[in-house]
Amino acid sequence: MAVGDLALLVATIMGVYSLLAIGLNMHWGDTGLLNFAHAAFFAIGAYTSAILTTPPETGLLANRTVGASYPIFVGLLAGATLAAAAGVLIAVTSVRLEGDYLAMVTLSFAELIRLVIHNEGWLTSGAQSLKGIERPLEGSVPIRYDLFYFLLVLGVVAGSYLLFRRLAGSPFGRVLHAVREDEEVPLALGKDTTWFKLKSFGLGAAIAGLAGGLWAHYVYAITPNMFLPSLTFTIWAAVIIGGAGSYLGAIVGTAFIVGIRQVTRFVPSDVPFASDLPYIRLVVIGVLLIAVLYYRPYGLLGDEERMLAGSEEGAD
Amino acid sequence: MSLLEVSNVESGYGDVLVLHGVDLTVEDGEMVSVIGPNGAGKSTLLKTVAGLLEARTGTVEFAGEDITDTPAEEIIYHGICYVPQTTNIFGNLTVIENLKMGAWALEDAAFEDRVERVYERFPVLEDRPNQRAETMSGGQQQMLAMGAALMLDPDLLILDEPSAGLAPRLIDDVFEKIRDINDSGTAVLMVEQNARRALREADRGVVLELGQDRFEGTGEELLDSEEIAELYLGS
Amino acid sequence: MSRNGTALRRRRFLRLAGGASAVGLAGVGSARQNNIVLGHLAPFSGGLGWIGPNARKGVGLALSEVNEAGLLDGRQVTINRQDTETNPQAALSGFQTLDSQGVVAIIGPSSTVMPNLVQPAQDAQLPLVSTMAGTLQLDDVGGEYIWRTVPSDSIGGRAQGAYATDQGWETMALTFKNDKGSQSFSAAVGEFFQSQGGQITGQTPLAPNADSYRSEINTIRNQNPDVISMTAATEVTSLFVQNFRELGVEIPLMLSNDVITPDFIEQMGADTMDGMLGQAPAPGPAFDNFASKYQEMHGEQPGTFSGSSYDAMNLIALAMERAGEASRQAIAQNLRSVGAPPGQKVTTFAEGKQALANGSEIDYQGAANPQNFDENGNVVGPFSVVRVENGEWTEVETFSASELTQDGGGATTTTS
Amino acid sequence: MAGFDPQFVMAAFDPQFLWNGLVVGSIIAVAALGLTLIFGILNFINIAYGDYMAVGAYFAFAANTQYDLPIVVAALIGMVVMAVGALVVDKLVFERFRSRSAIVLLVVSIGVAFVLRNLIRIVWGTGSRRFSGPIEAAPQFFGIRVLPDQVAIVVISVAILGGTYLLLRRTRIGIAMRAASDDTDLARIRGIDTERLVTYVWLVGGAIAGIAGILLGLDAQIRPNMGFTALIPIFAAVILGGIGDPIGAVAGGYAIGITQELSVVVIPTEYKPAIGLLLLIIGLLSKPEGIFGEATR
Repeated sequence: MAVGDLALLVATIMGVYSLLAIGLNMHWGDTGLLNFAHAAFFAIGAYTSAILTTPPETGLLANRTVGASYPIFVGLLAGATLAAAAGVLIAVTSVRLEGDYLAMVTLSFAELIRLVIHNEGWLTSGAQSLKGIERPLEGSVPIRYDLFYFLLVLGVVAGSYLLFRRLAGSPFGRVLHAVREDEEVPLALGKDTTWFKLKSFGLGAAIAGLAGGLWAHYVYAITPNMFLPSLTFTIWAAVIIGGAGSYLGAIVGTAFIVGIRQVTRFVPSDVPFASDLPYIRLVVIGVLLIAVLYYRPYGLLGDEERMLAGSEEGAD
Repeated sequence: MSLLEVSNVESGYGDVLVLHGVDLTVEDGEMVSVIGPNGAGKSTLLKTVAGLLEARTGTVEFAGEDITDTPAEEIIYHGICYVPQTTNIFGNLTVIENLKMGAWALEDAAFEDRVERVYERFPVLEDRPNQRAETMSGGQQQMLAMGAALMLDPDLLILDEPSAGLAPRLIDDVFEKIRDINDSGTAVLMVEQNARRALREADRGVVLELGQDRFEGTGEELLDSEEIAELYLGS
Repeated sequence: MSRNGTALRRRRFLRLAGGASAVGLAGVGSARQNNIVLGHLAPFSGGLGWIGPNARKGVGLALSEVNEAGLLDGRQVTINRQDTETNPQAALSGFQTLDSQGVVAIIGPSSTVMPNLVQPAQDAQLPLVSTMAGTLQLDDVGGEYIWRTVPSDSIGGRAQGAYATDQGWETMALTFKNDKGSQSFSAAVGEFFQSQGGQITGQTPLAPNADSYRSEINTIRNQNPDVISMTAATEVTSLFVQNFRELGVEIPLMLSNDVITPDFIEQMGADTMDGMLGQAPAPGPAFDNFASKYQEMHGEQPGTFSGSSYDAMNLIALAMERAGEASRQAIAQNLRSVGAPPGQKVTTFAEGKQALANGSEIDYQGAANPQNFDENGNVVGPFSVVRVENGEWTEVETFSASELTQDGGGATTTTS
Repeated sequence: MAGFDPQFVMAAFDPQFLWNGLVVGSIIAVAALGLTLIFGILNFINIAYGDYMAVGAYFAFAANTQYDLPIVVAALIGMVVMAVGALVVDKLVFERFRSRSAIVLLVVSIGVAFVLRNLIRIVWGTGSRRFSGPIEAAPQFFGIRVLPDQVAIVVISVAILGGTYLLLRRTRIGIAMRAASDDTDLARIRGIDTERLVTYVWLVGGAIAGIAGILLGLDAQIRPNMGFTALIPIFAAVILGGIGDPIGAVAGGYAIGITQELSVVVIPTEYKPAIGLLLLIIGLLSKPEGIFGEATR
C-alpha cells in the first residue's frame, strides 16, 4: 500500500509540475517569450485558491484575517484567473522588451510578488504556513483518495495537453510560432503581435495558476518558500531538456527531473556525500541543461515537433 | 590582373541565399559603383568581400591573393578598409579614439603622422578630438567614418551608402571627399542608393539585381542606357 | 574561524566511516529480515541544513545504545534517512518514501515543513516525532501520531518574557528573522512580555539574505527599548550581532536558543559575545551523561537539537519494547506512557528495557528535557536564561516548567 | 510602521544612513562594473555572474582562514582565481555557444550558476562564513560610525573603479574593449581580434567579480547564495546606467546602494529588497538605454 502512496505522490508532483511546464512551453516553446515569473503565477494560483477556501485562522500566530469558505472549484477557477490576470498585467508592461530584458523584468516581478506574499500576513499568513487547506471531495470518493487526486491531476494534465497542443497547431498557434521565429513577419502581415503575446502570457500563466491551486489543495499547507526562483529555473530546465516547442517534451522533461529527485532518495544515506545529494543533483541538472542545449538544441523531443509544426505551416 | 576580383560568389544569411553567383572586378585606382534595387544584395556583396559573411561558393582575390575565407579582422591587413552603412563609427568613443581604432593594425609610432594626414583631409575632425562621436552631426560622423578607414592608407576603400541619410549639401561634400581620396590613388568600391550620382562619380558601374550582376559598363554608358534608366534609375 | 576547516574534515571522515559499516550490514541478508526500520526525516540541506547533522548525531548515539542493548530480543534497528531540504515538497516526498519503505516511526523535521506532514502522518497512521519543531502552529494538533521532544515556542518564549519582567525592563523591541520559526518564537516572547505588563516598542523583521542589518539596528535603537529580543538561526544572528557590536549599541540583547552553543561564541569571539543573553531549554535530567557519551562518539559537544533527537530515538525504542512489538500502532499507543510518570525513572534505553522486563512502568528522563508528553503530544520543561561570561554561556536564572505554564494557555494581551 | 513621523524625517538626513549607503553602493558599483564590461562584449545576461562573486569570496576565505594568509594576500588569490575561473568557464562552456542567441546563452548561464553554487555548497557547506578578524565597535567621526573595513571597502572600490577607468580610457586594449562593446563587427573590420579581447574581458571582468564578492563578504558574510541574492541590485545598477556603459553602471551602483539604505526610513525594513527589484523594473521599462548612460542596443 505504502509503495503505492509514494508512486502516487511522485506521479501527482510530476502532474502538477507538468502543468507548469505546459504553461512555460506556451511562453517559450511556442512564442519565444522569456518568462521567469512562473513560480509567481504558481504561487498566485495556490494562495488565491487557499485563501478563498480556508477561513481565517485562530490562535497566537493567526495574523491572517482574510479567508472564506467557497467551494474548491471556485478557488481553483479564481486562482487560474488571477494568475492569468497577473500574467497579462506583467506582460502589458514589459512584453515589448527584448528577450533577455524580459527575463530580468519578469524575474523581478516574481520576486516582488513573493516578497508581498511573505510580508502581508493579514492576507497570506506571511512567513507562517497557510495551513488547514481542504482537499476536494475528501472522504466522499469511492476509491483511494491519493489515487483519486492523481487521476484528477492526470485528467487536468491530459486536458491541458490536448488543449495546448491543439492551440499550438491552430491559426493562433501559428501566429505565435511566427512571433517566435521573427516578429517582423506577422507584423508585416498585419497581425497585432503584442496582443498575441499577451494572450500567450495569460494562457500560460492561467495553467500555472491552476497548477498552484491543485498543489495547494493537495499538500494541506503552503509557505512562500515553495515559490523561490529556483522553481522557475527547474521548470525551465524541464522544458528545455524535454524540448522547447513540444508539449509532450515538456511533460517528459518534467517527469525526468522529478524522477531524478525521487530516485536519488533511494540512495542509502550512509554513502559518502549522501548529505550533499540535493546539491549534487542540482549540479547534475545544471550540467544536463548545458549539455542538452549544446548537443540537442531542441531537447529530447523538440526536434520532431518543431519540424512537424514547420511542415504544417508550409502546407498552408 | 585586377586589384579585386570577385568570381561567382554565392553568399547569404543563415538558410537564405542572397547572392547567386556574382562577378565583379575593381582595378587599381579605379572607382566602381554598385547600384541596384533594394534587396538586390549590394550590402551582402560588400560584407562578403569584407569577411563579415562567408562565401558559400566562388572566390575573392585581392592583389593576387585568395582572401575568400579570410575573417573580417584580417581583411584590413591586406589593404582593404570597409565602411559599413550603419554603425560605421564607435558612438561611445571620442573622435581621437575612433581614429586610434582605425589605426589598430598600425604601429603606435606611425599614428601621429597618419592622424595629421587625416586631419588635413577632414579638418572638421581636428577641431573636436575629444567629442563623443555619436554627439556629432550626421555629416561629421560620415567624415569620421571615412577618416578612421583611411588611417591605414588602404589600397581599396569599400563604402556602403556613404550618402545615406545626409542633407543634399552634405552629400556633395561627401562625394567630393570620395573623389579626392580616389584621386590620391586609393581604389574605391561603393554601393549607392543614389544611383545617378554614384554613376556620375564612378569610373565604372555594376548593376546588381536579385543577387546577380546584370549590367556593367562605364558610368556614362550606364547612365545613357535607356533600359537601365527605366529599370533602376527611376526616370 | 580556522577551526571550521578541521571540523569539516572530521565530519567528512565520520561520514565515510559510517558508510563502510552500513554497506557491510546490507550484505547480510538474513539479519536484514529481522531489522526494524525507522525513518529520520530532517533538513540536511536548504535553509536549516546545518541542523540535520546535529540531529543525525543524536539519533546515531541512541541507535548504537539501542542496538547494543538489543530491542525486542535483539532485533537490529536501522535508520532510513531522508532530507527535507527545508522545503515542504521535498519533505512530502521524503515522508512518502519512508512510508513506502515500511518504517514504523519517523524521527521528524522542523517547523518549516511539519504542517504539511500532519495530515499525511495521520492518514498513514505513522508516528512522527519532531525533534526540532517549536512552532505554535503545532500546539494543538498532536497526541496521537504527532509528537515532539522540544517544547513549544509558547513555553520558551515565556522564559525570555519572564526574565525581562524580573529585570524590571518595561519596554522591549522584538526583531526576528523573517521566517516561520523565528516569527513564531518572537510572537510568543512578545505576547508573554505584554501579558506581564511590558510594552513592545516595535517588531522588526530581518530579511534572511540581507548583506547588513545596520539600518534595521538603527531603527531598533531609535525605539529606545530597555531590552531587545532577537530571534533567528545562526546565520542571521551572527551578522546581526556583528553589526550590533560595530554600531556600539549598548541595549541588552537576548538571543534565541539556536545560537546558545559554545561554537557560536567561538565563531563570534568571546569579547563580542560578552554579556549577551539567551535562553534555552534547561538541560534534561540525563544531559551530562548524554553529553559525555556524545563527546566520546562524535568528538564534539552536542549541538542544537542533538539531545532532543537522542530522546526521540530512545522514546520510540522504549515504546516498542513496552508493547513487545515493532508496529506503528504499538509505538503510537505507548509513547506517552514510557515518557510520563508514573513509573521508574530511566535515562537510557538499556535501563528502560531492564525496568520493563522487571514488569515496572517507566518514566523516561531525557537529555534535552524530562519528556513528559501532554495530551497534544507536546512536552514542557524548565528553561534557563544564560549570559555570556568569560566566553561561556553561564546560567543566570532557571524557570521551572510549572512557572512557565501556570497562568494558563493563551496569556491575555494587554494593549500597550 | 512607516509614515511621516518626524523621527523618520529626521532619520532621512542621518548621515549614518548615507555612509552605509555609500559602502553598499561601492560594492554594487564594483560588481556592476564587471558585469557591464562582460555584457558589453559578450552581449548576453550572465546569470552566473553572482556566483563568480561567491567563488572569489570563498577562495579568499579559504586562503584567509584555512591557510591563515593575510586578508590582502587572500583577496588577491580570490581575484586571480576568479579571473582565470571566468576564462575557464568561457572556454568550457560559453565559447561553444558563441554563435547562438543571447537567450540561449542566458539559459546556459543558469546551468553554469547551478553548477557553481552547488559546488560551493558541496565544498564549503551551506552555512555562512566570515573572514578572520575581531568584531569591534566602530569609531565615530562627527556622529557617524565608520568601520575600518568599510573604509577599506570604499577605498578599494574607488581604486578599482579608477584603475578600470584608466584601463578603458588610456590603454589601447581598453579603448578596443569599449569599441568592441559598441559594435563587434566594426571592431573586427578595424582589425581587432575580438576573440582575444573576449579573453581579456573575462580576465578583467572575472577579477572584478571576484573582488566584488570579497568586498561583499568583508562587509557582510560569505554564503553560497551571496552572489545570487546580490544579483538583482547589481543588474538594476547596470540597467539604470545603460547596459554596457561602465560609468553609468558605477553611477547606478551608488544610486541603488544609497537608495536601498535610505529606504528603511520610509518603508518597512522587510521591503528593503523591493528597492532593487523596483528600480530594475522601472529602469528597464522606462528607459532601456539607462538613466545615466547611452543606448548600446
